[in-house]
Amino acid sequence: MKRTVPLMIVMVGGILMMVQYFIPHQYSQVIFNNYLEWAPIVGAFALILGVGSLTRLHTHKIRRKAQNWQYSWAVLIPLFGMPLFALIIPQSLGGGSDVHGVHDFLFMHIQVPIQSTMFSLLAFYIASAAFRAFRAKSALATILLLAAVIVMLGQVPIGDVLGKWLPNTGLWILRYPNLAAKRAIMLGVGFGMLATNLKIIFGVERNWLGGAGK
Amino acid sequence: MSAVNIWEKMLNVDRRWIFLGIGIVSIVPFLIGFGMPISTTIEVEGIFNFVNELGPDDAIFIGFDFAPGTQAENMPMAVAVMRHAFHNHTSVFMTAYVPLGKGMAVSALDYVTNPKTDGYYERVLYEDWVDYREAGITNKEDLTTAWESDGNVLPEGAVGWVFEGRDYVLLGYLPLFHLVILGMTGSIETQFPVDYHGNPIGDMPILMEHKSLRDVDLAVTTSGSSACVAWITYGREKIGLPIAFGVTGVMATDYFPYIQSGQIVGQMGGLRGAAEYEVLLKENGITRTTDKAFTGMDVQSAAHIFIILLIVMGNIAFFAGGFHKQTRLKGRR
Amino acid sequence: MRINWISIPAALILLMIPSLSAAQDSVENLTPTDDTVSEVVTEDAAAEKTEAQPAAGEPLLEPDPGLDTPGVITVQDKPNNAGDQLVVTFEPAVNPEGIQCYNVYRRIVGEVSEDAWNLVKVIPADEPSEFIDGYDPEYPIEPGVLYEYRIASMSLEEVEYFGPVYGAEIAAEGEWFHTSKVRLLIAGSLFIGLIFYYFGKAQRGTKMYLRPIAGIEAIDEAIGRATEMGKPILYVPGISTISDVATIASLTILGRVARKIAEYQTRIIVPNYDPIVYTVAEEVVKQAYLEAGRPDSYDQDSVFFLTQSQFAYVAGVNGIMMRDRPATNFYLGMFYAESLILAETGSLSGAIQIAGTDAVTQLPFFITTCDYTLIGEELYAASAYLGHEPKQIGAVKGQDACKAIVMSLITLALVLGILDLVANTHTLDWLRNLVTVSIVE
Amino acid sequence: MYDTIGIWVGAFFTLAIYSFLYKENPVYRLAEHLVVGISLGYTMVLIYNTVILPKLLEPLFAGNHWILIIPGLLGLLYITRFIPSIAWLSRYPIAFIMGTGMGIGFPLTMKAYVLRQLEAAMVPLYESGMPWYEVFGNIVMIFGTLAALIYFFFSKPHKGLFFGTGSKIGIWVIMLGFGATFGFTVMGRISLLIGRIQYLLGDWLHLIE
Repeated sequence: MKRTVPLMIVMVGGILMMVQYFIPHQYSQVIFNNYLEWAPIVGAFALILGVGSLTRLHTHKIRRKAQNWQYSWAVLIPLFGMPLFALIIPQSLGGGSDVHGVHDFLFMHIQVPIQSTMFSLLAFYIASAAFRAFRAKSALATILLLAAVIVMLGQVPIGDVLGKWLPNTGLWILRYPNLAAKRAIMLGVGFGMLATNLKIIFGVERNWLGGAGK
Repeated sequence: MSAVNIWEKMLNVDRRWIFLGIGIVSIVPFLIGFGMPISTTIEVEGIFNFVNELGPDDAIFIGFDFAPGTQAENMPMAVAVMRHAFHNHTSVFMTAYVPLGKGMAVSALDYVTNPKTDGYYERVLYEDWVDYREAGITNKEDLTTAWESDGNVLPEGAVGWVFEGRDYVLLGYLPLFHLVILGMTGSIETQFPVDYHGNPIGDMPILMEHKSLRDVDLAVTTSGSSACVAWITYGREKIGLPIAFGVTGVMATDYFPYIQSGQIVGQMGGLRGAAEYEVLLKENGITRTTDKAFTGMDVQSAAHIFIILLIVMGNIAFFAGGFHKQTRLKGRR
Repeated sequence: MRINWISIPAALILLMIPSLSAAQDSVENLTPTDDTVSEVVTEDAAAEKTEAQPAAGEPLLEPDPGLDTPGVITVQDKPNNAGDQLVVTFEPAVNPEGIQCYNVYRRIVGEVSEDAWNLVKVIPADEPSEFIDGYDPEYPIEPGVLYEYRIASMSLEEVEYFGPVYGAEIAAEGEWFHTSKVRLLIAGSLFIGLIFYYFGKAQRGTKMYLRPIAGIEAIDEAIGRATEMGKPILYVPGISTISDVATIASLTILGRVARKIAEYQTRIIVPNYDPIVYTVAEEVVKQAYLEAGRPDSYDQDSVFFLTQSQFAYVAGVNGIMMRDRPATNFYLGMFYAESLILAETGSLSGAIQIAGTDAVTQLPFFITTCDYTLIGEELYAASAYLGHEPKQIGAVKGQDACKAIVMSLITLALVLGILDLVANTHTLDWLRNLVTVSIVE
Repeated sequence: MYDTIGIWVGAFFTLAIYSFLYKENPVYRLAEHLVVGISLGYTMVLIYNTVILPKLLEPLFAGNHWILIIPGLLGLLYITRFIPSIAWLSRYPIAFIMGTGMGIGFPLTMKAYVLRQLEAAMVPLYESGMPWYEVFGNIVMIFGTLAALIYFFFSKPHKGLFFGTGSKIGIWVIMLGFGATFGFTVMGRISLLIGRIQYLLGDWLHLIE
């Protein structure tokens, strides 16, 4: 019941979908169309897991007055404020159409700038790492860095100014050796994915069951 | 003080100085502005030419398959393609593979239809042209003529009208989007009964002419994750839908095999790819000016040079200081 | 071992024979045979021939007697579908002058009301006079239902001139196998077959060879060095969930590393990003100490949950690196943008760094900053090698066999390509056709 | 007014994140926590509006789609994850999504990742009118793919002419590929910074267009 049934669901579902692909008949299509209707509904509820564990984590923090517990309010208030403002009081801040509600304000003017900026921090770290950690320690690392420098110069306008051979060499690396490497990796990863698919369908790989008791 | 110590001191410089350096290098070119020219590559031309061949009877999908984190790279691509399609009166469907992508689609549309944008399109909301729809005027040219003959004047600076439900429809996000792509190969309406405003899409002229992905001519996925591959696996391989990629620089090199194998018509890689598209738009007279991506490329040049210098200097310090002699592992490569 | 290598060319031949026959099948499918073409029934053709019906909303215009209508309509069942598509072919009008487009109408046989006719397709006059009916989700074709068609020529003034009604004698029917997917079926079966063959072999206890992976030696050496220096070891299991293959591989390697550490009596630090990965990692380390016979030296605080926010996690791990100064850092599992920040700080703290991930975009950073890097599949293989789970090794073997097939085919293509160049033949196209899967279903 | 306030708030949080470059601080911590809450809250609204309401509740209350109770209940089982004694029930919906997803993915992955790539690797080295660098490129591409595959081959030791040399060439090709990735990654990270600077200098301060 606890392990066997889920493993059976996986196996039956997996084989059914695999076989379905080769059968164009209407009965097989009916199964497939029903699945297309059901899967998003089941999948949507997975969000409960995320919301639940986040709420639990932060209420614990607040209750135990753990380090930096005050910030947990900064997670919980918008977490439940967003649905509140969107669904129950979707009123507008700027007047007029519904696009200017609190919900959209939080998304457009807090979420978007913060998330974009988070990623752009990497530009600073890359510069720092370029100086302090990217070393041509071995022949292979040297090739890597050389190719990187050529591609970096070739991709920006100044590369054209420095000499036409730079962007051309950069593009050649991208179109041929890079393609060969990526195709080999793709084929390997493809087989790896297929094998993982099979291992999960036939219950060889069971780690995904983990974390919910034996 | 021995020579080694100088190198060591140099390598251990407070990294905030380097942070400051990259900050300066990224701001100064904006204020000066070199406007260095950008040559275009066949990867981007492939997409441009494909979209350029399309007309009022055709439709494309633009997938906003990225989160705000990568909008700096993905947004200019989506905007450029959208402006190209609007210029050719090709219908545009907008979808999102990731939840936050819906917000990205909204802001892309806001940008293209914002009077502050150079060469913007004046947006007509779905409910605003209901009378024309009911009178059966849904053909693009007829609609514009009828609309203008009723006293609506194109505002100054705008280059054309776009009618919601006729020239574009914003469908938005659904979970397990790869299955949504599969479902749309049969019917778009069953997947998205309403658009993001809640208007039933079944009555929209755009949907009446393009009922499933089979009636769509191209899907451009602008993506910051492997989401773009789902369009190939579930759209291209299922019904042969042509796909074009607009991906972040980080991912761009991984997808060259798809170009060579013909699984995608082309690819815009990172800000450079977007800038190339903007250049193509300008060269072909579709827009008057280039946009944000092109402006950013000067900074990109400066920053690349700066980073290459850092790599070179770092390695000089490393080897001159003799740090490479501290061999660590036998099995190292 | 020897038997495996013989099986590969044999499998190759197996792959080729049916696909060749499939190639012929699909050619046959394209040329219609007589019995699949329906006999056409004409029904009061003469009566409707000249009847003109104005389109809705248009004023009645003088019928233009010059506008010709299309001729015979033939209907075939489209193969390889759910019985929801028909191939409709018609003879275009002999005199196409003045025709803007053809409007194709369909109704179910027996329905007589005038609104039973549905406009299912509009074909511009200059386009091919064959189309597939049933793609329109609004007017689907039901399997087993007989339909009638009639086509109108539409003039430039949008007046319709109707041609005769033709009834299809066959109804659409679903098929039980998609013939153009034969190659895919063969490739899939071959893959499944090979994987299961090696699963079986592994379970029967056959010792299978996997080449030594240099990373494993590096791991042991690095642990030894940390012991000598009396400093702890940091193990970062990546920031993905338990369903990620890389995470699973990382946890297997963690078991081995923890066991060595327990033997050497060194300290291990495992900060976690994902709560579920955390619980599993804790189990793995405890188990390793137990196996090493030192359950009492297991430190409760060595495995812990840090935070589930990417940059906060990095900040936390960096803090550990600067405070505890571990002698060795392991970064094994799935990494994203944080890889760079981790590896940079680690390299500055002077630690030996061993990384391994299948995240291609992060690998370059690991290669330039770490002492040793397991690239992509090497990580899986290393975990299979260390995990001693026979089926995992079997899977690696099975994948290798498939790679061998792919490599032989590419080599064969290379040879044939040169042959084509020298002898002016077309053998490469023939080989390519064997592995080509059609896109449109 | 709405837009102006919005841009000032956005600029404040942008600078809050950048303050982390100098030192970890309370404002940064606030921004970091806010983003976690908002993004999940946003997703909740979205899922409710796009799935739960139109695909489950509306058809159910319309009364003719009772069958949808099954996926609804199956989805609700996720909640059991929080009740330790019956937490195992949450494996059912996971198994449903996992199994069917794996099944659907199998043939499609086989097609897109393996057969298509195999077909595309079978190209002629030379066709009339090809410039030398393309011919050379094709040679590099075919032999490079083979060599890189040899590198990822685990059943034979990397010794001898075929496996030894092959894997060595393979790793060189892989390194060239990684070099390209490296260059593009740097480009990507800088682009994101450029985006933010355009926001700060343009949208906020109006110093640039």
